[in-house]
Amino acid sequence: MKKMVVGIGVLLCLLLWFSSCGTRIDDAEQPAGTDLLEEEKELVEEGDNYIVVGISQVGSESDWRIACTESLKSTFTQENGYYLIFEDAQQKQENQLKTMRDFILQEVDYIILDPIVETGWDAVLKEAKDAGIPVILVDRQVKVSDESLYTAWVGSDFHSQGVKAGRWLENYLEEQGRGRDKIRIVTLQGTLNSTAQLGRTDGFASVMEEHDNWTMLARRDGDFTQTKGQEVMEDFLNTYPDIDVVVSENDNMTFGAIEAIEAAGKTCGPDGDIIILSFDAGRAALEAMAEGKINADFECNPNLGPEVSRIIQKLELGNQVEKFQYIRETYFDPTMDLESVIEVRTY
Amino acid sequence: MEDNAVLQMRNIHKSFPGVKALSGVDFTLRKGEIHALMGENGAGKSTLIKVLTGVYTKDEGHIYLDGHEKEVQIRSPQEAQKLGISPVYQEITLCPNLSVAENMYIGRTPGAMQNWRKMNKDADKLLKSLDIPAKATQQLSTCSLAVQQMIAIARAVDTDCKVLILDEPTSSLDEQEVEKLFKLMRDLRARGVGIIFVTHFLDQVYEVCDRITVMRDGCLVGEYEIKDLPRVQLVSKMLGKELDDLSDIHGEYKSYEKKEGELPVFEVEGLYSNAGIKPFDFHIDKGEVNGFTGLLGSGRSECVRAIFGADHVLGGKVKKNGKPVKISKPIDAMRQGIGYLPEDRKRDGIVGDLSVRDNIILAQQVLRGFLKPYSKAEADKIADEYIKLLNIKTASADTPIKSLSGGNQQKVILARWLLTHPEYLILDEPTRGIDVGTKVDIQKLVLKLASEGMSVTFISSEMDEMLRTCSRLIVMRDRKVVGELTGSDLNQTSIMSTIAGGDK
Amino acid sequence: MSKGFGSKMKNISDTNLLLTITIVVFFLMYIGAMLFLGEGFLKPQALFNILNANAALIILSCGMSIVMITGGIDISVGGVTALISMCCAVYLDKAGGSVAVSVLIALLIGLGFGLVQGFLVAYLEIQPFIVSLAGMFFARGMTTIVNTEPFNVANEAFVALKNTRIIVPGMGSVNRLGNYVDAYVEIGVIVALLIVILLFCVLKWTKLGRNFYAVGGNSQSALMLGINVKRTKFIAHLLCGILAGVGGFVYFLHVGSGSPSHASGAEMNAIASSIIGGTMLTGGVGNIIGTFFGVLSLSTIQNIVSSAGLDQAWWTGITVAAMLCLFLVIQSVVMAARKKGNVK
Amino acid sequence: MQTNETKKAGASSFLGRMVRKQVMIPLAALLLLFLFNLIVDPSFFKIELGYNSAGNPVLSGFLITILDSGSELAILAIGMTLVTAATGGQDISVGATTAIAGSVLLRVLCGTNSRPETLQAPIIVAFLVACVVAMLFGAFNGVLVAVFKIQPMIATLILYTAGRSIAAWINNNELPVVSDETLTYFGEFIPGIPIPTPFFIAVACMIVIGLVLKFTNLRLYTQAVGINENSSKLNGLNPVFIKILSFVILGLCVAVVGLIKVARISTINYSVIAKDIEMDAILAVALGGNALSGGKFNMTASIIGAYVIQCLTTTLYKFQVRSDALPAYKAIVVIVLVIVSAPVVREKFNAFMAKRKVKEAA
Repeated sequence: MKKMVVGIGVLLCLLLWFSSCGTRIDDAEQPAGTDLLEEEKELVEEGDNYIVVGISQVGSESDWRIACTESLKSTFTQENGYYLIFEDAQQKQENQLKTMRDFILQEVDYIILDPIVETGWDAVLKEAKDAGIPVILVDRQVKVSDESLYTAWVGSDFHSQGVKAGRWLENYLEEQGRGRDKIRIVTLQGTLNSTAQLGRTDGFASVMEEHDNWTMLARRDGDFTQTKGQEVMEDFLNTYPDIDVVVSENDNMTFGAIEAIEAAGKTCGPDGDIIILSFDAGRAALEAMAEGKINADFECNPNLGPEVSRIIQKLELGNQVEKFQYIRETYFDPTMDLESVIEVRTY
Repeated sequence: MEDNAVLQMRNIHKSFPGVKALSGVDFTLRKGEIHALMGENGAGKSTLIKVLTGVYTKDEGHIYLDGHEKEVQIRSPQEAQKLGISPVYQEITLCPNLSVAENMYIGRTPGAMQNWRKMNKDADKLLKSLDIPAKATQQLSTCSLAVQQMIAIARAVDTDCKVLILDEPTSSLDEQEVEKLFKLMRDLRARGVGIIFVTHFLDQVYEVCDRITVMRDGCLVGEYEIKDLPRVQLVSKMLGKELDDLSDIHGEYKSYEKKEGELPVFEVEGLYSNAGIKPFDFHIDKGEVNGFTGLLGSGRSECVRAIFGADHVLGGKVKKNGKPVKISKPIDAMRQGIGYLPEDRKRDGIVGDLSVRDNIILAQQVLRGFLKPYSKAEADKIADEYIKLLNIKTASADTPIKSLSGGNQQKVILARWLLTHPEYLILDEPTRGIDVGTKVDIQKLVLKLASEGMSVTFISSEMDEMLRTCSRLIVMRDRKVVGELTGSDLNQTSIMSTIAGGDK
Repeated sequence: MSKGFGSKMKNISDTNLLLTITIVVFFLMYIGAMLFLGEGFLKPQALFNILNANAALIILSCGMSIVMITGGIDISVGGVTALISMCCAVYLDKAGGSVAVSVLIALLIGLGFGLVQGFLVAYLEIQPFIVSLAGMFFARGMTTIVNTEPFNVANEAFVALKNTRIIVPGMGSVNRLGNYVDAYVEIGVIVALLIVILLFCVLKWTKLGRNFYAVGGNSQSALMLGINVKRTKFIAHLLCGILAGVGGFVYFLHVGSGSPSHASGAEMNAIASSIIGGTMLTGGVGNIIGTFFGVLSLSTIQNIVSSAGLDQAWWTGITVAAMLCLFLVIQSVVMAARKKGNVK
Repeated sequence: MQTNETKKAGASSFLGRMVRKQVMIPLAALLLLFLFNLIVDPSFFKIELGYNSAGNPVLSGFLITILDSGSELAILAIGMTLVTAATGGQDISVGATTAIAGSVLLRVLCGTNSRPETLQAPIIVAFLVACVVAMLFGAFNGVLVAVFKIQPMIATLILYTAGRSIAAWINNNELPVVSDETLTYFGEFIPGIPIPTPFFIAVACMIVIGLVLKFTNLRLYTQAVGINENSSKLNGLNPVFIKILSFVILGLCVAVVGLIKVARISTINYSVIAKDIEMDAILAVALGGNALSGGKFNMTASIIGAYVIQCLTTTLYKFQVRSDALPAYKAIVVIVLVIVSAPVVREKFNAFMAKRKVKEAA
């Protein structure tokens, strides 16, 4: 037993010594030195040829997220000159922290982080900064004491989505000749206090302020889910018999709302009683639009990959980048050629 | 009484609900002797030992230690150990995953810390002094069974024991191991320890013991010096000569007439299994009742288990009506028309929670196959028929079998096999632990079945039963077939002398 | 060395044999990873990161090993950890409590689970699995009753403690900016190491520890040998509960947040670590050092799997289950082989 | 044994007679729950006929909810009862294997495209494939238990952890959505029939198992193996096979549950589908008065037990208990159940009753 304990100790020491040796060689500023093991040589070469990117993704909880992952993965390919290390954090900050530390240890060139929550990132971001690794945030934002801890953020401008929706409604009503009519609106809100909910609600509200004839009958939390959306919509229909517009802050709730409206014997869409505005513009929603059930859908673009890649290329050349980079987003309504849009839709 | 007695038990009574296990048993153990406690199953040996070691509390009687100055009450195994009474059981009651030294000292040294060095030193010293071939630091499971047994003894000895009880310590040891164990026992005897030795092996008794106490049916038969009791007499004392109303049931049934040229129903050549029996040959004719006899542990059950495929058969041939058949699992045997009533009713026979009806139809249902269950009505009819036929006393066919008495449980198992209409029925101790009336019923039934052409192998610890029912006896000793008796040889004397072997 | 190796193999105890297998497997795996995957494994900090991330698991696995050595099992540890994280987080963040009291809360919760489960298993002789399954569900349910949303703790004293780093001298490395970065471990690692050493000593050099082995080896025999089997089992579950308390707090200290989904699957990882570390499911065989290496092996293999490009989330679960299956088979094969050898 | 039995019967003859009818246990629990709801809020029993979005008549109300959502549990209880009876242990991987079965089903229905316009295979084919896969996983559990002699709960712990990951793996972690109406018939309503389809499926399963128990020896074999393995071996049974068979049957039940679960939402969520259902299924078996240590079983009681659990769940939901918090309440029920049925407790209780009787007599 005693021998064993000693043996373990010796082995552990050897392991640590060996590993620190490995790094010392690395540090000796002779990247292709003769002392290097073959494998290490390859690695160094690999490092030279490719830009090594580590991605810590939240998980794969929604279609949007999966599409986002897909976009990132298809951007950072070896053909495009990247070497990608991807880690799925399964909805846990704990895992993301661990992944980040592994990336720092591996000395990747860039870290792309889709943070699951807004807080608790100070320490690890500082470690990355100390290690000289730029961190690019995607989709969600973080709350940190020092904004210089990360290099850039790429994501959707939820506020502008809301504004876009407002403007679209404005135009649409004008075209319909209802510009002066009294318009009664209800909103199915997303999970309260989520970035998307806040942005979309505020954005739409900012347009509303300009129109005295628009009334917001009610705003209720639909939790971004279909079932909850349906429940809330049923309630709305019972309370307010004369709804003109439904603003639904994501597609899932929209589906619920459509069910509720149809169950109540009303119709919706361009030819229906109720105007429906939706956000996200997922494939299923566009199909529903093609069937004439949705008036307009405002895109929340998951194709973040190319934008992130652009930022990295700029950084590689030593250029400055903008801190907040909004992704280009559009909207869809039945006036467009929906079929061809649906065809190429990735999510 | 003797001055050098370390232990005296006087007039011990113990009964369990419905059974008188011990009635007025006396037992004396002297300093420095090896004392064999003999008797067939159910004689009361183990009850006596459990009373002595505090597992059971006696109903009546006195136990004295060190002469008769000191009467003691033994209420728990711990108390018994404190008084210097240490049992070593047949199944090793040590922990196989611990080291030898730990097994010797665990649970009986003071303090919260484990002093390995001291313990190993002490253990090595003790092992050496007892000449046990084991190292203190060895893991127990790496020792042979004999050594493990010895270590258990060493542990017992080290607790300053005066009375060492060895309950069938040799049943799983080979000859050399037994020899080692005996050497240790003799050493201990020389040190003045009184040893109670329970065994079924006669040779061993005569090799190592000084004195024998024989018990039968919960009563003391007598205490003898080893030199005063020849083997044959010992066997006859153990088996007793019970005379009851069955003296001549043979005549009631005509034995089956064997036709010319008829091959044996079953024939076995060189069969042996992983249960430790030596290869044996055996055959049985149509309508014949034969039996395996021998003391408990002689391998008689293992033989029939091998025939039935209940143990893992390692080699040998089985032929039915002259044609070879393959029997590797019980279901094979059943398909060939063999039925087997196992020795341990509770463990291998009854399915306790199931009703009498389900227990009766079980084997036949397995034979009929998965997709052909009896309907409720059929099952009821069959159950009622057999309950009536065998006179099973049960409240209804729905009663769980475990709430029946032993004899009635046995009849249910018997009914189970009769329902399969076997050509060959093996009954292993069908009469054990059941009342005399039922015993007679079962014996009569066996003869009736045989007269109808069924072949039956009947195993019993009771000689009389065997003599009454069997026309041929295969005698076993030490897991070997040592003789076969028929016709006029079928009498107590010859059986006993064959069982005893050695001196006649 | 080679001379008499066979006999040496025969004389080595089951516990030490399985321990050796574990350690050898771990070192082979780690060195293999260093050689072929390089990068992440080539700095000492890689090992320390594994320790940092798994300090809590080490502690939980220690408790699990003890229970398993006595022949029981406790699958509630993950749930208890989540409950502790949530309670402490709520207490620190919403009630503005002190760190010391939160440690106490953690220990009390662990103790509570240990007491109740130990009593039910040891004295009422209910299957440990059912008891701890109920314990697991109870703890998980309670966690969401305490608070449903995940949140980070902002309590300053706590965050300071969480960010405290213990520098390991001489193990640092120079990063690509040319700065020397110290190697460090978190406080939880120190706690875990202390517990490993402490429990190793308890199992090796105290009567209590040896009783655990005896009860697990053969509880009937242990009773005959004069050991209070019920009390021993009770203490084992109690210890496991307390260790779940400590482990729960260390986990909380590492993640710094409360969430109902915290430590999901931790019970499985703890069981897997124990088994990989050479603890037998059947009881009586096992070693805390082995458990320690079991945890390291498990997370190393997970790192290897993700470094090797199997980046999808499901691989983690499948890897753990596969490792568990593999080691169960190794155990049964090795043990069967030994038994065969002994009988002859 | 015998005397013990009679003593018990004597000690509480009335109670004994009541309890002896095993079906009484879950029925009494059900009654208790109904009574509670009747007193607190009789609207629990209200059943309404309404029309759903497709304009079909549907029944709604808490009782319908119980019948509807209890279906999965009732089906699983069937398999779980058999596994419990044969092995004396429980399968805790049913939730995870349900995820696998559902995933396979969707994979076959959707092919390589996660959003197919039309089904890539008939539902029946997909269901059969799911059945085969679920049965294979059941057999895997069974082999670990029967051949390698690992305790059932530990053996199934492997799939309990890996199952949901495997399910995600089968579909490449995509969340396929089936737009075909027919699939929803299995999880919701068939047009024109106001009673939810899962209830019919559950009834069909009950009828099937009823017929199987009537026309095969499954009950006898399983019970014999569960009560006395030695004896059943000597009676020609193959305990290994019977145990694996019980796990395979459970696998079949799991596949059916997977179909219902997937049909309910036309898609799958790997980490949530059939979550914590293993606990409920075990609870159903226990509530049915079946010994968790195996042996005799009463299928009817188990199934009623399942509906009791669902009734409890629905009642708790009605009182605004969050679904995440439910396990805590159920865990308490489990603990109370196992304590009451623990042999040690029973012995003590009987001794206590006997003492009291002696006192009364004196």
